[in-house]
Amino acid sequence: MLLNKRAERLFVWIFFPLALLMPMFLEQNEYYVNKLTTIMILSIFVMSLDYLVGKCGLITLGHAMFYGLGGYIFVMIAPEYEAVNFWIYTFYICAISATVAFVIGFLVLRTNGIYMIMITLAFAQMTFYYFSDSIDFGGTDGVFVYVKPETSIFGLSLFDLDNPTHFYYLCLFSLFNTLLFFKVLIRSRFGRLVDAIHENPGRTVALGYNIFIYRLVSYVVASALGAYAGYLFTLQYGFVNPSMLSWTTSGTALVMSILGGMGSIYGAILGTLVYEGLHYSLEHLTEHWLLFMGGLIILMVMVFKKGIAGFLEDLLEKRDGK
Amino acid sequence: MSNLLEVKSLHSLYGESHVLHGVSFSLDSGQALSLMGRNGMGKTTTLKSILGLVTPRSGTVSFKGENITNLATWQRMKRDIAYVPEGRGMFHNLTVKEHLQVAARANNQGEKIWDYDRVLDTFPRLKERLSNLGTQLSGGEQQMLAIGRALVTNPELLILDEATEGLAPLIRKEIWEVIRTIKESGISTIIVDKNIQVLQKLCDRHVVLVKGKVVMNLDAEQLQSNLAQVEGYLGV
Amino acid sequence: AEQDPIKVGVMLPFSGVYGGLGEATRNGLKMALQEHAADLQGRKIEFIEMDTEAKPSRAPEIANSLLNKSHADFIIGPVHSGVAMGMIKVLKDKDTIMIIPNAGVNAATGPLCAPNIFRTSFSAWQPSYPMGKVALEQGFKKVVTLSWNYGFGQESLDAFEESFTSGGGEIVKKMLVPFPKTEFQSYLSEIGSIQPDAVFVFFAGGGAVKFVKDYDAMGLKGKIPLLGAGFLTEGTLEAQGDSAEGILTTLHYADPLKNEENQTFRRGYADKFGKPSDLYAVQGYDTGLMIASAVKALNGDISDQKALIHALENTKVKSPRGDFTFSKAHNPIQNIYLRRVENGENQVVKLAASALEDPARGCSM
Amino acid sequence: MDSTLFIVQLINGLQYGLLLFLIASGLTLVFGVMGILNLAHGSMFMVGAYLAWYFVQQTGSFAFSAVISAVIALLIGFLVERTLIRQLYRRNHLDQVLLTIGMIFVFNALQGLLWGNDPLGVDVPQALSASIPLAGIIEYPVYRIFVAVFCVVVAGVMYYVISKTRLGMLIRAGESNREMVECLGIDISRLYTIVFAIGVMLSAVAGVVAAPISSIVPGMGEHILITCFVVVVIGGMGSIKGAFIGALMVGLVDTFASVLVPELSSMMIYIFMAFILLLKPQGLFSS
Amino acid sequence: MENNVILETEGLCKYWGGLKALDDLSLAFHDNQLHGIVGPNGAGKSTLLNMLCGHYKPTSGKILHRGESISSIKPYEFARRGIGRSFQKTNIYSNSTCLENCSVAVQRLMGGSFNFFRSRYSQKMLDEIATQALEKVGLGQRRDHIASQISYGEQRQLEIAMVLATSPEVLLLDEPMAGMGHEESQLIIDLLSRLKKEYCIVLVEHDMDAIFELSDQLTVMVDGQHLVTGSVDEVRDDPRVKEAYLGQGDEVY
Ligand SMILES: Nc1ncnc2c1ncn2[C@@H]1O[C@H](COP(=O)(O)OP(=O)(O)OP(=O)(O)O)[C@@H](O)[C@H]1O
Ligand SMILES: Nc1ncnc2c1ncn2[C@@H]1O[C@H](COP(=O)(O)OP(=O)(O)OP(=O)(O)O)[C@@H](O)[C@H]1O
Ligand SMILES: [Mg+2]
Ligand SMILES: [Mg+2]
Repeated sequence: MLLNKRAERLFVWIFFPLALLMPMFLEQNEYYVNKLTTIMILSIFVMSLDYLVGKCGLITLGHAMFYGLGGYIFVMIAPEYEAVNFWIYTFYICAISATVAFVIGFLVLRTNGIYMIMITLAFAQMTFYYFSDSIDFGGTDGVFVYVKPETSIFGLSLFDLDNPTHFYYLCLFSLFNTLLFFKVLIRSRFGRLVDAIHENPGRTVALGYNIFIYRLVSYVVASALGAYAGYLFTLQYGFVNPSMLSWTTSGTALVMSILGGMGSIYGAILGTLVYEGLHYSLEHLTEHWLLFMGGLIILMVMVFKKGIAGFLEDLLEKRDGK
Repeated sequence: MSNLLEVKSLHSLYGESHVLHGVSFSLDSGQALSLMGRNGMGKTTTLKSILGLVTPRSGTVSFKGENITNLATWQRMKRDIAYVPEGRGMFHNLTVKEHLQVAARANNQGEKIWDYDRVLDTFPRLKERLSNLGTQLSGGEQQMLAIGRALVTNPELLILDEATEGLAPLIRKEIWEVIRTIKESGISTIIVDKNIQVLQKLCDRHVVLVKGKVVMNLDAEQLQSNLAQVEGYLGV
Repeated sequence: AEQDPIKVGVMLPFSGVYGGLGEATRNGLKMALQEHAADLQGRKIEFIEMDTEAKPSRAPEIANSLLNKSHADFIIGPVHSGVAMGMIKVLKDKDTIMIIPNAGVNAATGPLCAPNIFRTSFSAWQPSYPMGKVALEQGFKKVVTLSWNYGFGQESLDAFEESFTSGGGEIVKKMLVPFPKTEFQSYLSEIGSIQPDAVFVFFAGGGAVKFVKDYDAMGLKGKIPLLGAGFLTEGTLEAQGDSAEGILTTLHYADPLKNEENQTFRRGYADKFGKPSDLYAVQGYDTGLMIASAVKALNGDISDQKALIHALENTKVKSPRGDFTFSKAHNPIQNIYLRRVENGENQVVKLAASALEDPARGCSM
Repeated sequence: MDSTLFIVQLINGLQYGLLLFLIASGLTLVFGVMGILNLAHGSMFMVGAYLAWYFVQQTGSFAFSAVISAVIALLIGFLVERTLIRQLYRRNHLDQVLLTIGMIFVFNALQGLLWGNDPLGVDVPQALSASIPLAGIIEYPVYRIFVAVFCVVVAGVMYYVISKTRLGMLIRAGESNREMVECLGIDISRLYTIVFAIGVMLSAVAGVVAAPISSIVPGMGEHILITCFVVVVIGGMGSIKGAFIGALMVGLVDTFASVLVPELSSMMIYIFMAFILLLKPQGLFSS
Repeated sequence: MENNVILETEGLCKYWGGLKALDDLSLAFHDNQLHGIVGPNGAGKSTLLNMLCGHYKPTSGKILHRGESISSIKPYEFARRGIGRSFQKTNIYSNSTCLENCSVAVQRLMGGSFNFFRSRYSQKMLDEIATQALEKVGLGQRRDHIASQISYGEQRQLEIAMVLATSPEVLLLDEPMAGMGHEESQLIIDLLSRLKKEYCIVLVEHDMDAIFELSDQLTVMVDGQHLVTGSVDEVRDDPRVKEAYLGQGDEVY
């Protein structure tokens, strides 16, 4: 079974159909469609991080580097005034960031634990400063992207990225595929090794596996997906800024993923939804939203021992037990 | 002889799995008690329940007539109990010397029978390794250190969980020798070990556990006469 | 439609480093609109306030919410230049008016200028450019420039350099400090060993406090004159204490300006909010004035965007900083004052440039 | 660079390094030695600076402010450990990340509420406000020298306590195996409360001491936080000596980078850290 | 005996700082034999085993596998050459079931570890081999239990099952019987006496009954140095061995 927890099935079965129908209710209000799109994009990003941190045990504080790179690579390689193809650029961006991840992974994966957190942070900070110091890319002010790619495959144009609803569906579709991809990956034999390496790396070496390679592959895959999310984010508003690469972006994603339930993958969506939802509603309620946000986060750490996903799982299990 | 430790109908669980089903026994001061049973019968769990490392769902533990069931682990240990855990419980960031220094203290009577030097005299091997970290020792050395660390607290009750595991025969003998001396100096012990011959000679009481229940609780003579049955329980 | 309130979206930082600026701007804005309630032709104002947290990556989303969810008629913001870029991306040529009450990024009224984008503050170029001439007048030949390495800072240094070198001055060294680092010892030591005629800096907020105090502590104060874009001594003088005495800065405003608008404004602000007003309050205030006068000019009917833009373009703002008008690129054409810190206040020395217009390079409007 | 300037920059670097150590000292204790990932460390630094400002405003005495701020920080640390951190020892390190990020939010919000968002400054205490001439026209403030000395003292005391005393051994042992420490009859949770509170106090004291030579602004804690982690990690977890040397190295690298390779100076400490960790994946002095 | 030498050490040394944990050791391990290694605590037995499986790098000296020097290959390549080991300190995947523990081991031989899409549960054969390994050590009934929830002794059994599941040709066992009950020990002894007909086994153990019963060759080490190698009887009666390791008289004091 692909979705092996009840809570997980329940969530997927409720979330995706609902998300599919959502734009119908929001038609008159483009803002909400855009907001939800941003949440989907963030969820993809958080999910790729969740896989790395929760599943592979590779804690990184530099994941935003790839999120930002997704945007900046597009700025670098896209011609300024020509139409480009979305799918081809998706491929380019994933391939280039995967290559970057391969090189960096080669270096950072030699360390572990807190040292790995710090060395990933170091690389992210270097990229951050590279872009915020560089005049060509607008420095701290960021740059605009003037092209919106067209989306035809073999001459068949399915949707229009300028249309927020279409873009929404593209992001939802991407999110669903990301979830599916990770779920299949985790269930696969490769996934078995990911689990094994996470739990006991030393033992896995003794069984004859070159764990470095498996980690590297995971790192590359997750980084490419993180870059894809950044690419989508850039396309949404056509704006790239170094703050996409900052450590606080990584930190916030980490918070969302922990909140959702580390390693549960679908928890990434939960965490992002809850965090963004709280942020949104508190911000509209009170000027002192920061205080309440902080308080609620603290409360949630105390209550949800294994994140929201874990909490739901326990809840359902308990009900089943009785 | 007064009653030192009394365990009454302990029930302990790990999550949902019920491991101890009403374990009771008692130990007089100065006595040595052996806790026997096959793997997974609940010996370690019994010890941990006595020490408060596992919180029993019900049952009481009394030490010197005082009910200690609701005390924190450290409060129980302060009453001069020492523990050599299964798996040795080394500190990976302390040296051998520091292991002993950090644990050393006089007991509640103010006695300091076991101190740093005496431990090193007993285990000369450790003397050569003073600056090694706890986890940079061989298995046996770790075991010696764990025992030494328990001894320097000058306990009244010493609890040993498989303390001779991984020791060379010669050292093993020494350890038994040490335990005998300890016992003779009036310290009580609870020993979990698989060497029934030794236990037979050393211990005054023998408790056999099967699936979390005490199936036999014998004194030395009774063990003699029921040896076959006990061995049956242990699968010897 | 005329009875509906006018919706004013406010996109300012209310928390964090820039929180103070956001608050002052908002206060000024509200004060102006209250004072001129009569000009609004009976229309009420509805404020929708959003905290940008000074995070550029959130800017498009918030701007989007004000545009598409709240359907704001005016969107006021931001403080931070990066945020401004994100906002402009969303709001450029849209059916709303964006008025920037602070962010100085040149591009906003340069290459990115648009009919619906206005600025009531300044371009980064404006306050610093006149300082070049001032430095030359003072007889400085060799100057070291220093700023945080970010857009606004670099643009300020460039503007200074432009006028200073064209008048024959020489920049002996340009130092860029990584943002937001505030450990200045090594830079100050180097300045001490170069011993230039003067130092021109751009810093604001906490960095300005720290820099000025360190400059003094390293013994440079009084030996090498310190020049700066006015932000160096705005809202920071109290924290800087004696260390700030004697610093020369150029800016489009000074608290002690003698004109009447300024006097009443300052009194009114202090009464209303219980604390002294500042530059940012003035900029917010002027934004409010501008809205009020346009609404008045149109008799309350702001539904025609072309007309509204036209009205705004032709507004002459009677500002506490002195009257100003708008350039083609929608940036203020305003006076720049030379100020010297004396007894903890930015005393006006003279007019450094009158009715200075930003060159609006790259704007094709 | 001529030789006097070189020496001056060397002094700057060392002095900055010492200051960094002081700021990182609380983190070294709480994170390096006790193993609690406290991201709110920077917030406590900020709180210390704001408290110092507040009490100097109220009383005019820097020394008094320092003491009272330290006491308040101690109490905060005590409360936070008792009510929050304590729940998390048995849980994942990442839960500590979440918790302490929540705490950062709360502290930032409170700072805004209590003290507003304008930049503030504390004057150098009168007794230490002199400067001594150094080279050319450059003078060196006595207060910075005082700070440097103070840092060395803090470093010395910390080193002694952690590596030589029984208390230090217990703290280290607790990081390795809490249960076993308890089995030695030690009330580990009380010990950890105290040590955590002291760690928090150190962070706040660093804020107090740094207040006169830094600007007190919202978010000052987050800016310094990452640098503190860099310091602790370069030195190697759990090593006071490492943190000390790490701090000095970071101070020197940062200072000289800003003079010699200004284009790279923003990245230099990260390049340096990456370099160290690639050579020694466990930091310089890891046990 | 004319069994092939599979694994060999030549002048192997391991120094920890100034400490010579292993000093100039030359030994040969043969196919289809069980080679016992005993010695006082700290003699360097675990160190030796750790080097034979690539966990530590020798300070000097060589390790030969079928005549080929393998001192400098990567740790995981040792296992791929068929050198499997169990750990002295239990080292398993404690949050997984016993079956899963062994499946990881089996999967290396079956391949597919880079297959992203094929379900790990889809291959019956893999499960079967893993189950067989569990049954061999007598853990058949614990197949679906989570490893952390079985008793210490059982975990030790699992440890061996995992090595077996990798189908090694050399088995390096470090105190596999430590902490096991009598019955389980006996089970392992029986198991090993069967296995040694097919494998080259190196056994470090302090349980003398087991060692004497099982060993074809017995090496005694003291303080990192080789003391004597020979058949059980030769070694048992060697006075040096008695003095250094066994002590006089019986096992029971
Ligand atoms: N942490 C745990 N979680 C769940 N179950 C556990 C845990 N620890 C032990 N058990 C179970 O409790 C039972 C008793 O275990 P315990 O360790 O007390 O046995 P033991 O008699 O000490 O065995 P051994 O001789 O192997 O050490 C075992 O069946 C074991 O599976
Ligand atoms: N990482 C290390 N650093 C320093 N010394 C070490 C390290 N590991 C082991 N030693 C020392 O090397 C010696 C040999 O250890 P080893 O573990 O090989 O002994 P052993 O023969 O397996 O003993 P035992 O029977 O007690 O397990 C011991 O004295 C030990 O203290
Ligand atoms: Mg046990
Ligand atoms: Mg060993």
